Amino acid sequence: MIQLLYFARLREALGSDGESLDWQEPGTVAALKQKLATRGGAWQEQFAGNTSLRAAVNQELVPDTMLIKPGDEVAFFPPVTGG
Amino acid sequence: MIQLLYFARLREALGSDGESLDWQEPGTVAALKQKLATRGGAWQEQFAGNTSLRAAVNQELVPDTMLIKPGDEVAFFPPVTGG
Amino acid sequence: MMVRVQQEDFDVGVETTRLRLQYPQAGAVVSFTGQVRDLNDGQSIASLTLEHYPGMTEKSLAAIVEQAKQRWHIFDALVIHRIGTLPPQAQIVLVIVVSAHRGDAFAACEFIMDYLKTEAPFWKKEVTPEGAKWLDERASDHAARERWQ
Amino acid sequence: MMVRVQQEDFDVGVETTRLRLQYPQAGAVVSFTGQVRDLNDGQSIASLTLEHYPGMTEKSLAAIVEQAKQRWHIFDALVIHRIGTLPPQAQIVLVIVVSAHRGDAFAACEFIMDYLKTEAPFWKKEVTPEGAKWLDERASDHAARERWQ
Repeated sequence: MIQLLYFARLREALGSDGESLDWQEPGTVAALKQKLATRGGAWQEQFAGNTSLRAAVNQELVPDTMLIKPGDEVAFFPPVTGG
Repeated sequence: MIQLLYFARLREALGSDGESLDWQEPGTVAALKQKLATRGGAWQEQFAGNTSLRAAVNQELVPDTMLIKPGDEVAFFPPVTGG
Repeated sequence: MMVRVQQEDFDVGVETTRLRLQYPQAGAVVSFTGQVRDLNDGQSIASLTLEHYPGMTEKSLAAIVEQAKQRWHIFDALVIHRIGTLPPQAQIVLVIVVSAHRGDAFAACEFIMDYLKTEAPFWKKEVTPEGAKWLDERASDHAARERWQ
Repeated sequence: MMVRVQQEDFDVGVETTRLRLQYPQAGAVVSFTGQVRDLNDGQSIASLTLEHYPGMTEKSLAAIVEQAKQRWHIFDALVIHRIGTLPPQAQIVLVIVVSAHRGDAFAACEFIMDYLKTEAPFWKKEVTPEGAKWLDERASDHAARERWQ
């Protein structure tokens, strides 16, 4: 299993702030995005078409080539706008 | 007449914080320094030998070539060290 | 070093005094305070809501402060960032840096703000007369950050 | 714009709040606070006495702030400089700059401090265990000022 978190504009577009997902083998962030995009609708739109999406694994920003292992916390969010 | 003011290290060296001085005709800051140096002792030391001395005429920093006119306020002081 | 993410307001004077009094050899304290503007891109702002990623926010702010400490001679730094819904002219963020000499404090404080703006996981949503909208990232913030590299 | 030369202490929080609340379109407030260090060039400081040139001080500070306003987009600036005898860790000087965006506020605040250090007629005398001595100007302050030219 992995823990997924969605923030801000993405959270609102998906209507979800996160979920637990079955994840048995290490796989890349890109692979996870593809998997989520197959849900269609907003999921397809956000995870296939949205090039500005950021990913963090275990609370560190990572590129799409990063491997996700079972037990990881994976967050997706738009570019940050704090300060 | 002109009004002379001395500050900080210079004030202590001269033992004076200022004076009124007879000054009938326009003359340069350099000329005034020469005149004060002729008093000898600390005056000679401060106004002839001290190259770091700063001058202000009517509260504006000026070079030694600046003309002083009767009625002016002329201040001499060491480099500033505030802040 | 301290990082706080909180809903409550903060007092710039209290925080500045508390920080500098810990360092008798400090000569310079530089602070940045961010304020909610009443206008943004020409639209009036009724309120601003700040969302964040608990846990990652604190880690990323601590990492930014740590980088600043490695680049400049500073004694300490404090970052406070507010979350939740804030009215115009509310304080949003405070960064304070204490150092022996002012050049280091100015540079480190600006560095921390430039990195915070582009790395710390906060998101702003504005409420305007035309409804609510999430803010987009600003090219100028990325340009500000690039300068340090 | 305001310039104050005074013996009394000041409150960074009160001054920051008062200044920013006058400008609802300001997003950035940068402040510099100077503190009397307990050590200078390796010698412990019992107290620091600040002398100034009344009249010229206020004029030169006002001129420095005016230059900053011409170079950057800032809404306002405040300068408070204390005079008289101050113990270690006392506040000496406060500069606050308010602007729409942070880059202008950081630059203008640092510019004002660099010019204040080299142009405003203040002189510091330190009391140390070996007696009292007037401070010399610092080459680093002149170098800091040269950067802006």
